[in-house]
Amino acid sequence: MARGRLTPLGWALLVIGAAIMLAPLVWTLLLSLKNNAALVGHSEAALHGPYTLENYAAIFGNSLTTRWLLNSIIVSLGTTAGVLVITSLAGYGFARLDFPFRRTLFVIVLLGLAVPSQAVILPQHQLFAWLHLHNSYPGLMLPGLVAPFGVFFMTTYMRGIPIELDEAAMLDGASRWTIFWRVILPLTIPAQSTLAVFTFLGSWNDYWWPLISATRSDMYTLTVGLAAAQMNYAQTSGLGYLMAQAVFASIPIFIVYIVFQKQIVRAMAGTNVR
Amino acid sequence: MRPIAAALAALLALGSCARSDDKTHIYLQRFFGECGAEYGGSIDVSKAEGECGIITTLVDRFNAENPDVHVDVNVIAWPGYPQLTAQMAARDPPDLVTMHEGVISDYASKGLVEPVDSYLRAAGISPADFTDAARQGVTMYGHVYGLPWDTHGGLFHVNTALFAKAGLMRGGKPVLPNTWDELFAQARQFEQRTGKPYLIQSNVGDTAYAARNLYTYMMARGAVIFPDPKHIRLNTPIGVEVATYFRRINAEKLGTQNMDTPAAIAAFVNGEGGIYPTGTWMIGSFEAEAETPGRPLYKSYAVFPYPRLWGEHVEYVSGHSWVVPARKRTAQQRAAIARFFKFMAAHNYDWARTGHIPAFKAVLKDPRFKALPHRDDIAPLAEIGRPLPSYVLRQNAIEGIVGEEAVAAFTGQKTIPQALASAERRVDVLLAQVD
Amino acid sequence: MASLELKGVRKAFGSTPVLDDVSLTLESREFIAFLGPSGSGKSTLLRIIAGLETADAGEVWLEGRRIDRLPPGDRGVAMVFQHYALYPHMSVRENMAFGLKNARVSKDEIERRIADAAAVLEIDPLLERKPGQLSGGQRQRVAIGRALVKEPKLFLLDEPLSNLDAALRLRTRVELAQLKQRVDAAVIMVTHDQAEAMTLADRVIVMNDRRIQQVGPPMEIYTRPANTFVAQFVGSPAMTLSPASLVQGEGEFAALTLGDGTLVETRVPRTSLPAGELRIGLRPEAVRVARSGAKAKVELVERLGERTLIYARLADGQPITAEDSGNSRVRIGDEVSLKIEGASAHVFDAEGAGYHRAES
Amino acid sequence: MSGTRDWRGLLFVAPFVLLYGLILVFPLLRGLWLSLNQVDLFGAGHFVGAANYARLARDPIFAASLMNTFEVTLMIVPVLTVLALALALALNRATKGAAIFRGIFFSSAVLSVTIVTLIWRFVLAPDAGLLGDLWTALGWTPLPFLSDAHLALPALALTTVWWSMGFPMLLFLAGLQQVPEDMYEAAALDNASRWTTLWRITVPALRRTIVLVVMLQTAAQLQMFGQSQLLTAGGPSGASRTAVLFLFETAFAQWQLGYASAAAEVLFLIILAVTVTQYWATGRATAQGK
Repeated sequence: MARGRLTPLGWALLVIGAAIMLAPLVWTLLLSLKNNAALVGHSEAALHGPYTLENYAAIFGNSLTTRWLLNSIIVSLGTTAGVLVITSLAGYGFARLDFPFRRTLFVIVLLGLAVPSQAVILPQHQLFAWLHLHNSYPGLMLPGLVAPFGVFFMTTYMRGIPIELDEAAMLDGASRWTIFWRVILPLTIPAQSTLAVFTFLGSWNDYWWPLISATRSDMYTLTVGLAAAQMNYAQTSGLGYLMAQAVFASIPIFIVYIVFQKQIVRAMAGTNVR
Repeated sequence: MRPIAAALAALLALGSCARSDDKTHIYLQRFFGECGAEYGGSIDVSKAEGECGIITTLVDRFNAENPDVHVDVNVIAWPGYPQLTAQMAARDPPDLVTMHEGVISDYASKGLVEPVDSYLRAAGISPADFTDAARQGVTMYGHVYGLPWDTHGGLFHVNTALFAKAGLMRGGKPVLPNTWDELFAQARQFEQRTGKPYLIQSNVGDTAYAARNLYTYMMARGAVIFPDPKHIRLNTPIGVEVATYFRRINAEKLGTQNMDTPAAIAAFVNGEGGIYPTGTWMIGSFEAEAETPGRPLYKSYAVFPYPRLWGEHVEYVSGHSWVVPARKRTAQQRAAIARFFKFMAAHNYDWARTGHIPAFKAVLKDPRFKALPHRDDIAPLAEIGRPLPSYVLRQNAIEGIVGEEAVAAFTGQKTIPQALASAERRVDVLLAQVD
Repeated sequence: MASLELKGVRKAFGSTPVLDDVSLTLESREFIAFLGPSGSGKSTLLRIIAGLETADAGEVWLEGRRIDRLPPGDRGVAMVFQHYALYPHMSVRENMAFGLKNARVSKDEIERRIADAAAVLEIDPLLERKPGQLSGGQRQRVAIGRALVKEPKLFLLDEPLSNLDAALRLRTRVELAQLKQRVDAAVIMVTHDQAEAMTLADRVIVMNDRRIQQVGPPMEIYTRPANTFVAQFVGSPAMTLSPASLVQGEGEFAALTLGDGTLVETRVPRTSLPAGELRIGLRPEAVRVARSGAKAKVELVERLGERTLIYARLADGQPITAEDSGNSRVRIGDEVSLKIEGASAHVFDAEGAGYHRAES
Repeated sequence: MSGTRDWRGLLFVAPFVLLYGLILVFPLLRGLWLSLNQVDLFGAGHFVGAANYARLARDPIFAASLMNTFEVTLMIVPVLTVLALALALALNRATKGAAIFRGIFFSSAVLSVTIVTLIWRFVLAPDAGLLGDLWTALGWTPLPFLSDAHLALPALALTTVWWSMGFPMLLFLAGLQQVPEDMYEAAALDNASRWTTLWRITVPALRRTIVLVVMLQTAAQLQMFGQSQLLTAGGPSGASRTAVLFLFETAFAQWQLGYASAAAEVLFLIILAVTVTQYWATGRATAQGK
């Protein structure tokens, strides 16, 4: 693994780099623990003196931040679950079954990889308007459910599973569905976790689509809610409160990260698809 | 896999539970900021300060006084038109929206907002009750398209303590320039005596600031900014002259450079500059500072309309109003909206405490309004205020473009003719799209 | 009643034919070996019987029931895959129970069958383990167990020993032999290892070039190869084939002279031989190093312990393989004389058809 | 699988294909159609053919936003790739310390764009920012990152590099696991210096991952939106307006849906072209490298 000792210069650079990574996070935390008035014009006050949790109390008091957090969780979990279900089914179809137009369909799916969301987001907005899907959880989830990368990734992974297992299962009298459900799917858990990590973070950090689809504040996801709060900041100089909202919004995802760090790293390793 | 599918089903069910109570819900969308933390629970309007505080308590009070109706508030980032447009495109607009009078025609011309005559009649309000400026702002195509809420425009908020130090006080009133030369002379004198910038400017992220300055001092010389509904004229000798003066202000460092609105507010409140030219909406908050002992502005705050520096004494003003987007509504919702109009009309005085000029004549004559600090100093705004011609559409988008190019001209990021010509071209192209 | 019947089975992948009009009948409880080089179509035939491939033409019957239309699960067939194909995420018990669950067999019946199979294959302690935790041999036995519990009418083994190391291979051969006794079903084993086929099978079906070359008990395949392919494929090292000409004469048996003039008096009836060119087939044990005989120059010496194989060239350049005792002193380059035992010679005609000594 | 050509296979891919058709293919075609119309968000409009594209070609604001997008991408991608590779090399060891450092450098990747811009707004703001306070404490005048035309794009780049460090680092770490151990032992036997080992063994072995990182990051940064809208609102005076922000403003602030759709198509082609050329260029390089 390691190629010789890291030089002292190497260690110094690492520590400085780590400081640069952590400084903004610590600064935000300190600001969030200060009383708003004290910060007006004197943000350096955050480096010392009385700290208070009043901003956090205010969040739980009557702000919508908790609602935005719930929305984000529902949308991200829903999208992730949906993507796992849909891409596993499609992956099994493309990897294992032969049906008319299979090759052409798969090529069309691959083309989907090259389409950036900007190319479709405006017409999508119009489509969802006709379908009255805006400001709804399905409306926020559906665009994320279309995951060509997910299908490509699942198909490639499933093709790696030895075909004899399917054949053995057929000989064991298993139907196509049982083979998928009891044999192939359990063997794709590593790929599922990789895809789950990508999809969850992608959905959690999505900003463009919720911005134009969730236009009612009780339907905002965290990203849109904090954007509104950030822009509203110009009219209410509650710097401490604003920072508290940022910290409050990042705690859950940090917890998820710390708990699932091993899986995320292993998931990343999984992406090195040949 | 099975647990994930079950979780998905549960989440969907949980999320989509509609609010089922017997109240009539009307959906109000507004800017003015989100301050639930400070004013969340209270309905005592008199104790609230500033636009955000007053509007939040007003709506909460309306909900308290009308148990059978509930106003759901959606606070959006100023000015909120991209969101409103997205909602209207999605055929799911709110029931009530705060809108600048200049922008109403955009939506009215496409039938996206309803005439409010029926609501006004139900609320017992007649257009005659509005001030001239307010009525002119909301009347178009033969109908009234909104309940006017205020008239607002730029003001010179003055730190009289620093002005005294700079020897620019006479008879208890700050000396304001009447010509551009006086402005530069007084500014230099101010900075020599106090060592602080004469002007605090929010020229970052606040396109309204630069647009307001350009419009006001072009109108003062009688310049016709919009010769017809499809064209704007800025790159004219008058336009160039105005921009040159503001360029000089920045070049000679007579004004702060890199401040956005919160930074400018903080600077003025901490007494780090002579004059902060911002809007009527800040009078309430600055007055509160001026009445708190120990604060730099304590007993040293005055406010006046933009001074006349040349030509006629006029100023670009706008006005906020409540409009009703077009959609199918139940009779109870219509009645609730009418009741909301009645309630807000009755509380226009409270809103005037922010510093805005009230939209109702009655409030202008109300002794309580007159007794409010500085109101006599800013009263002229009601006469000298001029909105842009009502035939001009997309005023908000235009203000964004004009402001962006004006700041570039004022700060020297672009040459003045280049910036003004670019503004003209971009606005003309935008207006050409309006069919 | 016949166990398995194949009628005119034909198969091609795209334009390349793989099986050419294969027909075959197996007796019940018979152990058959499909023997042939890779690419001979033996695995494809097995997969067609199992239903993992569909034949282009022909029929497959099992105990009087036509099965080539049925899905693999309903054919009453069990298969042990070359790489075992155990479900890695299931324990050994679950692996064995999976097929029975799909066939809706009752719970306790499943338990009983697993217990029996585990006892037979001595894999009781392994039942709760995952395949990943087992050795090659153990996995092999679990794979067999999975087939056993289904009590199939036909057992298919796809190169069962090819994955094992030499020592394990011998021990597993013994187990497969015992399996033959214990299972009340026909068994088909596909292999390219002729020793495996010879020791285990009741009958061997030698396949090559998309066609069955010969069907018969192991000894017949060895002693009376139907053609040159079977002759050289079975037996190691391969039989020497060298051109020879028939000596005119009236004797009952044919006598042939090799290229270098050596006379070989065979036991093959003269009358059975056709005209035209002939080749004589000699297994190494039929050619011994002796004091006199055909002269040959030694090119390679292979000492195998109990015997030594001598690879040499006759005077006319024809290669010949001879045998010598274990402690033979022959070295590369020596000139040896080879005594040919005509009685065990075989004769092949131009098309490769084999003629052998009369039935003893 | 055996040639069971039957329709049941379609059942498995049907959910995905239906969604894909409705939510990706239809809008893609619809977007193309919209770009040929002068239409506002509320549906009224008429066909204008290539007028939108012609106008785009002459629109200096669109050109400026494209230049900004390329500039910021060029600032980010190389720096990010080198830093992430260096970090992966330094932290590719099993010690506890390395694990902690890996955690730190990945931590920002879990945050969403709004939180990152919120945090960095109060790091970069000259008056209320961390850097501002630091500079004033050291007696220098704070740099107006968010309001100076020359500093706005670097501010976006700095924020994005800080934010996007995590994933490329992990991709390189994953790539390093695939480098066969014996190559290093061989290099050690030839007493290759640390530097030559890096250039002759590690980097060539990671070529495929480098291509992956560069391509993914380029495509991502070409579509930058959140940072530009929230940190600098495309300011000052459009100096940091990215192409996607131009798209948003044109559609939702100026209601020009047709014109915005045309811009979207142009952006789509640019991203496609850049990604394909990158893949082709490095593909050929890897081929020669064999």
